[in-house]
Amino acid sequence: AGRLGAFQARIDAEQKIEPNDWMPEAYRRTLIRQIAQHAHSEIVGMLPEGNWITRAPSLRRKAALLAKVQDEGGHGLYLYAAAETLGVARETLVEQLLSGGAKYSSIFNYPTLTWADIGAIGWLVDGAAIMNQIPLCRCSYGPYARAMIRVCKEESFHQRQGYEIMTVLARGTTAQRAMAQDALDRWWWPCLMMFGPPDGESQHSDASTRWKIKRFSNDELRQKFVDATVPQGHYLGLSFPDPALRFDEATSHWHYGAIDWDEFRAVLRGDGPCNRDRLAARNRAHENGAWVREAALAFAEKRRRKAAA
Amino acid sequence: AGRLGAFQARIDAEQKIEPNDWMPEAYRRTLIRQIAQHAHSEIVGMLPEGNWITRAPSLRRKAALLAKVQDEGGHGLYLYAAAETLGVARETLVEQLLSGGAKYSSIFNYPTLTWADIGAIGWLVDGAAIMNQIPLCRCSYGPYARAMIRVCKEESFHQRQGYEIMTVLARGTTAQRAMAQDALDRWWWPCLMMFGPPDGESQHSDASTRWKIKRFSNDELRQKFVDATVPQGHYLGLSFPDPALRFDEATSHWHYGAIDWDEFRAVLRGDGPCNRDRLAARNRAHENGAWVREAALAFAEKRRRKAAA
Amino acid sequence: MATTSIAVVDDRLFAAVLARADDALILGHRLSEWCGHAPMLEEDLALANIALDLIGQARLLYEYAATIENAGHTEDDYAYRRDPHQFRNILLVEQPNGDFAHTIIRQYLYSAFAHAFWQAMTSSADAALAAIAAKSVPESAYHLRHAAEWTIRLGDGTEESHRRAQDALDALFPYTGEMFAIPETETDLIVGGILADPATIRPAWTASLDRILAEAGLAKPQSTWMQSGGRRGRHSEHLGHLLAEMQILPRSYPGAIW
Amino acid sequence: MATTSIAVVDDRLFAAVLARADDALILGHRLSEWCGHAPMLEEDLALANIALDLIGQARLLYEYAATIENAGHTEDDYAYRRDPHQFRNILLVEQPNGDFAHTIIRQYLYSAFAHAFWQAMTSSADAALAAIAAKSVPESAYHLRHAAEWTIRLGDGTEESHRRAQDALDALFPYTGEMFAIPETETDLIVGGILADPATIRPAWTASLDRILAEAGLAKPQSTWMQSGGRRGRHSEHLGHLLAEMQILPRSYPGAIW
Repeated sequence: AGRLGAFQARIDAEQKIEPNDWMPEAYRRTLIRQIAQHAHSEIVGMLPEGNWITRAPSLRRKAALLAKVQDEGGHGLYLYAAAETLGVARETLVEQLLSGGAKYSSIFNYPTLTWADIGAIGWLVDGAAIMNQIPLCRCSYGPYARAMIRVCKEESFHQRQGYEIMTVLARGTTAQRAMAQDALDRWWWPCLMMFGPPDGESQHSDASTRWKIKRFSNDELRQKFVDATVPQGHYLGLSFPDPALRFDEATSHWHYGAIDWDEFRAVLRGDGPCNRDRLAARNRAHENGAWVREAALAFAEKRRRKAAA
Repeated sequence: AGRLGAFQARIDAEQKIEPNDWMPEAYRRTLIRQIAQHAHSEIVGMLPEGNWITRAPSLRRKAALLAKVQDEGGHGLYLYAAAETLGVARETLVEQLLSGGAKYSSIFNYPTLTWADIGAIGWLVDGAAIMNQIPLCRCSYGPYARAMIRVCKEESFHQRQGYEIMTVLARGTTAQRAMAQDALDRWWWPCLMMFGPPDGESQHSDASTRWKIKRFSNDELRQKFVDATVPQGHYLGLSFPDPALRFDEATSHWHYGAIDWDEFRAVLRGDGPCNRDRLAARNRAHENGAWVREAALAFAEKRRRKAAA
Repeated sequence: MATTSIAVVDDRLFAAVLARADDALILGHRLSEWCGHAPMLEEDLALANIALDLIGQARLLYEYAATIENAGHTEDDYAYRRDPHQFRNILLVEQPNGDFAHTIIRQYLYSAFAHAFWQAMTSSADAALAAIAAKSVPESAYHLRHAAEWTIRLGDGTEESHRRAQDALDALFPYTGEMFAIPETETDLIVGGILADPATIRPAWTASLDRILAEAGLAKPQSTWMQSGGRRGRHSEHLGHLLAEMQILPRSYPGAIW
Repeated sequence: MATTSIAVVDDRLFAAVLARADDALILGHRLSEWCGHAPMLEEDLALANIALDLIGQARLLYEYAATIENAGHTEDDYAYRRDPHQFRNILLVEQPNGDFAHTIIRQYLYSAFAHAFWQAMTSSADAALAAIAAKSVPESAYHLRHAAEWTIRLGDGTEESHRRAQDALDALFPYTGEMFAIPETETDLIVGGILADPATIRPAWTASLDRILAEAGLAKPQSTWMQSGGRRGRHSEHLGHLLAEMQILPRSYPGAIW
């Protein structure tokens, strides 16, 4: 109890916990699960956007999209590294992803159907991610907090880039405008779901809050996102697929309609439009690459022996 | 010598040799090689044209091309059947093709680069094939002759279809006209090579002629093809990539320039633009299909046993 | 010119006919991708044959759609000059070929429906559709027989073929719901006897599945969750790639005649 | 509008610059196809990085080509509005990714040339090309190091990786001749000191190959037969498919800004 008290006292004093510090097992487990889920999301998130790299409509957009997807891979890489400081091997985490045992953000189980989806993902999905992630820059666990500072910086660049794509489309031809509206129509509700279940139903929140892993509730973050995003959409002349959406003068918040939590739960349990495709793509890449990883290991071993001899 | 004499007498009397008839081993071997080569050509020939099925520019053309490639597969099938009447298993012949041990027409080692190539293949390649094949309808070996009657009928339909594609292109937009001319430029010389080496250098011809497998020399057939084709090209307003091409009033033949036999030999020994791709595609289809063929065999065996029990 | 795409009218019969044409075209296109690459020559021919039938059905349906629309559009305008979200085919038919088992199971699931559908459609109150149905029935009967035989052969063949067939069935079964769903825009057509009611087709489909899967030794997926969206133009990521290849020439040379 | 393709001027420097831009774009595009599908996350990043460098080089070269041509064309016109036969890239860079060994060997064969080429080009008499070269040298040095290290690793890794690397080398080696061939239209540019003479680059290329293949335990193909045609616009069947996918949006929406 002394160790636990000292641990909580450091957290309350906003001091960072570092890898070699003592920490409760539940804290470690919570962090591993959360960081891994976040890393997996970055990796799986490469697929829907990667789907448009070969069809990007200009060289500038092609380069920017490629760089963005590369950034996401980079985020995955240093998030796995942050998780490893908690004593779990990257291979273990990857295995959990490939076997379907680990979660990743459900948003990536929706398909990218037009070029406007690349804009919408940057604007909305990255926008929502940033809302979730900015508080994590002050997370009590040092390596995670530091990783999130870098991630957030890059994500906010991606978010602006996505909004810029939407701006060009919204001011483009009739077909482009329709493309932008259709993308907003399809991505809006799934993005609201990204913040997780309503506060009453959310698990893990109490301990996460006490440990300063989580600093805002799901509903608080969701409202912040709606308030920030709705004016941006209106500025582009786009409409949101929510007839209940209205500005509430009393609270100064945008009031939004009821979220379809059945859809959320369906996608979460594997019944989204792309769950199977995404996992299949990751597994295929892993299987097709097995001989390469084996070759790299065998080569390193040969060289090690040669150096030792 | 009695059997041989009787055999030759039947051939001289234009009687057909049938599968159960006695025949010299060399006759059998020559026929197997020639029929197999012909069958392989039909099979490999599905690839360059198949390359455009998914990109055919109208539904009518898509259906016609699909039907044409299907016809070629069909020709392959009954030519393999004709070869089997000579006591060689289709599997053996296919193995020879896949291992690179058997020949097929070198023309299919050239790539199809534009839609006009589909027209050019029909007009020129099928046109040349027909020149070669019409005499084979009177070949001394019955099953081969009968197969060729059917093949020729379909090929001449394909040839007209190809010429019609070229006609539409030649009368189309500037870009389409250029496409047609480019296709003729690329296919013309390889098509002249389809008739094989000049008469002086041709192997097998003497015996084949005596056995009435071959009725015209390579150069005779080549000249026939040139004479038939050049006016067709001129009618479309296309030019032939041969500065020496001119009509010889004295002989009433079109005189053509020197053929680059080095290119012919290079493609023949495997160094054409697509030799590796074609064989790789056939091998990939064969390997990917192995489990299907095994399943079909295993199933047939199970049912046979069940029926027997 | 800001786009080479066409816009089409909003008419219920037109939309219903176009949707069936899209089903046939997209599935036919997928099958045509096999040409020259099938596991055996006989299947190169069979798959090409089925592809040809389907493309033929699509052409008849597009032709009839053009008559209804009366806007001067041709079959090629519909096939080559619509964007992915304008296609109304069910998601099942656009799924990639995968291995031969995926192709066969996709074909079986579709043909078991299509055959019963076209049979019912021969008594459509719309004479043009009834005529197309009459032509399609023997074709779909052959498609169904071919796919069902292969389903049994693969299911009851080797361990590997059984595993592949079951994987394909599990992966594709969630796409079968769309065949039986009734878009709001089609209820009147069903009431009017123009379109067959999917509810009357389901018994034949289910009976075929129960019989064929039992003979194949394959387990019918128990999942009740179904994918949908195709009839509303919300497709999988696969359709865009298919159309990019299919449409590249007419998109590059607008107005050219081929 | 009968075509969405552009026509370009016939100018020797323009053609030479365009050809190098096409090399970089097409190879960059091929590498970008790996994104999200590489054998390990580090290679997802590395291949994307190299692809980005190459697309960046292509953009600089297209920009310069546009200046030379002075016809109001942009980098996107060159990339998205030319037909396959208008591309002038060598055949090597359009070959499909195949397995990881094919991608690595293709990259190694190209980068060993490109690095020496850009080094030589830093002293081009054409200031704009010299500047592009100066930017490209450190990039191509990295591409070469990455590909060479993997070539060694695969060649001297497992039996399987050795076999795959040797297969890739045998398949791709006949495409290396085009890097050293001099189109008639380029002789003046070489004499004028604007383009590097491939003959002066070959020793560095050969030396790199001899060293890296020896360390990898791979056998240098003895065949002297070489594929060619890319610089004349006669490509393999692969380029058309690549461009169909790459160009579909600008082809479908001529004139739209993205």
